[in-house]
Amino acid sequence: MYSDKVMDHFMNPRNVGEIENADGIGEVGNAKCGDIMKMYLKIDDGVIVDVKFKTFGCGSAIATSSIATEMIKGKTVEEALQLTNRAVVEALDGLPAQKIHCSVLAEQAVKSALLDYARKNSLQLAGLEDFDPTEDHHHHEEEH
Amino acid sequence: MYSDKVMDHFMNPRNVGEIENADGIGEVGNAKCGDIMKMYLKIDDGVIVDVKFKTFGCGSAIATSSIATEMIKGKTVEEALQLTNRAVVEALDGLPAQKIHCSVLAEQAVKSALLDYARKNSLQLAGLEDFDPTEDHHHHEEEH
Amino acid sequence: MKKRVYLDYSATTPMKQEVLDEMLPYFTEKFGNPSSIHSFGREAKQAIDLSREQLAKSIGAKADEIFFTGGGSEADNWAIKGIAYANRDKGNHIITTKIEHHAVLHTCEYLEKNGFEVTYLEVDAHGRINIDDLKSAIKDQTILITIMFANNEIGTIQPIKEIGQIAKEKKVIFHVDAVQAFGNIKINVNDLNIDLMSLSAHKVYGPKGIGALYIRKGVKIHSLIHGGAQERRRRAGTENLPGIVGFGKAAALADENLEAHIQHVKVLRDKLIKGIMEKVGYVRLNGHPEHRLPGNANFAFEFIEGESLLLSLDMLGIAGSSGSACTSGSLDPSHVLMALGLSHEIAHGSLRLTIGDFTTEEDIDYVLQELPKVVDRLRQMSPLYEKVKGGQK
Amino acid sequence: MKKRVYLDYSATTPMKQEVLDEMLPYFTEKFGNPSSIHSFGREAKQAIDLSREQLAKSIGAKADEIFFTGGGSEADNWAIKGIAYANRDKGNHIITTKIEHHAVLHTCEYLEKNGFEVTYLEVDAHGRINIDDLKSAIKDQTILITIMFANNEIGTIQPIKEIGQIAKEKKVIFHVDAVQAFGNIKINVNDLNIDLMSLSAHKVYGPKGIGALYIRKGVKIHSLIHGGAQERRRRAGTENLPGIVGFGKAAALADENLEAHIQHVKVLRDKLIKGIMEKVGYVRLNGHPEHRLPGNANFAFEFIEGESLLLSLDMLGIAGSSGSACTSGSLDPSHVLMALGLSHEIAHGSLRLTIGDFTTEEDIDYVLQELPKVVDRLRQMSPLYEKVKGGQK
Ligand SMILES: Cc1ncc(COP(=O)(O)O)c(C=O)c1O
Ligand SMILES: Cc1ncc(COP(=O)(O)O)c(C=O)c1O
Repeated sequence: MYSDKVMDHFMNPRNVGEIENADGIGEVGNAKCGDIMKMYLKIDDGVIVDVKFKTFGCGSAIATSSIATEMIKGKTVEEALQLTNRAVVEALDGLPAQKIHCSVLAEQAVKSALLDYARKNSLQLAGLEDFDPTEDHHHHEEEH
Repeated sequence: MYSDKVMDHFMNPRNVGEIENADGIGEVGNAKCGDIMKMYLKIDDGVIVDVKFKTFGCGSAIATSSIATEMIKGKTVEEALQLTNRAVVEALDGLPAQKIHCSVLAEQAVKSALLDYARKNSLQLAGLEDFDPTEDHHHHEEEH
Repeated sequence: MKKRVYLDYSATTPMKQEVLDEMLPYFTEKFGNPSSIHSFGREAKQAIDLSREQLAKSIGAKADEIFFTGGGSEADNWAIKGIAYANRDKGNHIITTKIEHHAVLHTCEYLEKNGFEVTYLEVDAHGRINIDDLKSAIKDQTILITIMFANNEIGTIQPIKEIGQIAKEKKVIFHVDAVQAFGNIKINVNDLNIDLMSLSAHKVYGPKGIGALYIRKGVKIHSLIHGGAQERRRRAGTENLPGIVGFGKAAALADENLEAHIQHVKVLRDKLIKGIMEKVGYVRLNGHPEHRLPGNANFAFEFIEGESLLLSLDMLGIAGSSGSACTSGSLDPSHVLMALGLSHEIAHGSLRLTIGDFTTEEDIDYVLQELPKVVDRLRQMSPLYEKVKGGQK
Repeated sequence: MKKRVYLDYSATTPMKQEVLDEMLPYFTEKFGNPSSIHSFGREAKQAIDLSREQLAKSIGAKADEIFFTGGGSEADNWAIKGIAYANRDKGNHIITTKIEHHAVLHTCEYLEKNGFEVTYLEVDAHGRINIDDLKSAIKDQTILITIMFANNEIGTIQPIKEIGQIAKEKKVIFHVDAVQAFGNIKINVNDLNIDLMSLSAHKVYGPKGIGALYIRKGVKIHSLIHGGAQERRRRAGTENLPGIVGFGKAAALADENLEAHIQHVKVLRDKLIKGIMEKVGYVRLNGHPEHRLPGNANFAFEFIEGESLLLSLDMLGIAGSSGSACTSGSLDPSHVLMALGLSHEIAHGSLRLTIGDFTTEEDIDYVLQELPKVVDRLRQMSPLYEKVKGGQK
């Protein structure tokens, strides 16, 4: 069902935890759908120097959270904003069709944390203008 | 499916053949239904001294013809008239439900031959008043 | 080899060796078509007759009231559609429950699209229907009550005897999906006033792909599969000879060993439940505390999600299920758990462990040793658990 | 041991040892439910995926166009009812033939009672339909053409490619019952423009109780068995895992060995026909001389009746059939033989001998030695034969 990469990130998730006094915190998903992702960013000079996550959800929700944190750690805020759910899926060597929504959630969690950071710092980040972290991508993505 | 008795009478039918100048000949059934029984009687002094049959039909048609000839051979005409399909079935240790009609046919073949004998000899035989050898018992009996 | 602990007997069971031994000759040697009149056909026919008797005996029915099908789902579909269409002139109302297997629910939904009306009875927090609800749901147009004997997810057993009594009084046909109950509860269709009953072999150590529908003599039903004259003209198709032979044997074994089976699985199940309740916090048992299948345990672990729990257990060689096997992969929590009134959050964190004849005490010990660690690991990752630890809950 | 010569391969076949070997692990070891996400479930799922591919390959289809069923009859019922109800808004007319298997005929008759109109095409003396009849039967309301590839009794093969061409031009869905043709004729669903096709494993040395329906991608169809999400939500029920594995293997073997199989059975079949024609008088071959299944021989022996012929052969260890297996025991001669225009008398005297991979030349020699004697014995008992001998005919 899942690739080895997914299983690896599920069983040995990177960057689990919280960051005290994080510069940006994002939380997406809801218990109804069975996935909640919370992401914490430590940002220094426009660079993501640390990132942690906590996820309630299925195996792929945990794996996508984990790999997303790896993919943005050490990147600039602008680079992190480029992260797409597609890139997450590819980095995991694919996801089953009905689990694609997890990758969308991971992308949203990152963006949501970056939005929080932007708001706190009164920044305008290109690419977040239209982003609404409360929007439910779930039921569109799940159709297959 | 069939009892040993049926199989015995089917594989080793008694009294197969024809009788030249028979005193009574009866033929019942038709090719449409897949069974035709023809029975020949030699009657001396009111006693069936010889009986032969020819049958086109299934295993039980042959077996019922065979046992019916055995059951009436040596009997008086009056005794032979008492032969019922039920007695034929019992003598064969039973027949499958959808084959009961064969026993009816055997009874009819005997009666039909006796009727022919009666007619040829202008006799009134008790029990044959209402007997119509062309009547089709088939599709009533087969219902189960 | 890696340790493998199978605790998913409600999804399917391994076949018993005795069952396989019984079936083996019918694949390559005694392979005749039971409808053929030659010796190959007759020996096949005899085997089927015997199996039909074994099955009939195990539920207190007559052999000619047993009709073999391709499985439990076919039996459910046949019973419900067959009764509905055969009794369309009498009425169009069907009563069932919210927690039936999908083979019943989706069939009822299909009938709703085709002119039938269906009442889905609620269940209480333990999964049982209320008898008064049933009584008041029955109306003049009611032609069928279809209620499962025991639920596949939470193991809850319905008050079938009382339902049967009511159905009989009200002259409504009563169908029971006994796929999970069979082999776990003594069933007598006459004592319980059951008119039709669905069974499936693979839940009782028999082969997959074979089931049966018990149809009480005299009950009018349409066929689902038309064609040849097999199964006394009611279910067409060359008989699954080895499957039927295996089902007969499995039913006979289930009947013989019923007491011992119940005892064996219950002891282990109770040990499992007790152990988990002691070792893990924020956990509850789904389903009825007493009226439940002897081998069924269904836990709701708060703050974590079922699939990640399953996957983690699978990595340790422990096979369980969340929701029913059929719906896993879906994103919605099981309709059964929702019907109990559980919140989505709790329903998502459910784990079904079902115990069977091959389960050992070591298996349970292993689960009791590993499961709490897995739950803890996932909770440490969960943003919901944070709040509890932080005293926010 | 008594000699046993099985010549009823069209009724059912013995399973090949290779097929059984493939199935065996899936009964007691790899017994998981393919819908389960744990390792037991995943290994089951993989086995099913492989089997689906084997089957797809053998008919030139894609794996996701194959749906497993409980047999050929279920596949026929599903195809016909499923298409009929899914296309009810487009029309209510179905075209079939008079010589279909009962799984098709009785399903059509059932639909006739439920608002559909069915045209039953006549066949010629050899059992083939007339293409012009088909063309003129198609009307605006025609939603389905269902015609068998090859007939189970007389072995006649229909002009499927031409029918497929017409169906495509007229945009009518085309279902083919290929239960008898599969494994005996190379079939490519795309070349032949087939939209749906029924298959059954037990006719090709696979297990009983498992079949498949090929459904071309994009074809709209209702389910026959509702419930769980198995078979991409189209056919509910826990998969018959060993059955599916066996079917896949049987299909792969049939595909690999097709040429050799055809050659083997044809040589023996031709020898049988030639021998009987030489040795027995008043006999004819039913079915088409060329367009027929390679292993099928169907004789009409005048003056005698089929069942007594079968029984007599059975006593000699020779297993054949008269009519189809499903209808034996019935008193009416087969609808197929009647459709050829045979008289009742002739139709009643028919014997089908079907040859398969395990048939040997000695088997045929034995039949050629015994059958003429049996025919003669029965004729000596027959009042119809009398007349011929006496020169009355
Ligand atoms: C042409 C044809 N169609 C359908 C069937 C039905 O297949 P099954 O017996 O597997 O249900 C058969 C054989 O019985 C057949 O010969
Ligand atoms: C309660 C219940 N009903 C019906 C079924 C369907 O049986 P099968 O999978 O044999 O079609 C199942 C199991 O899957 C079940 O648990």
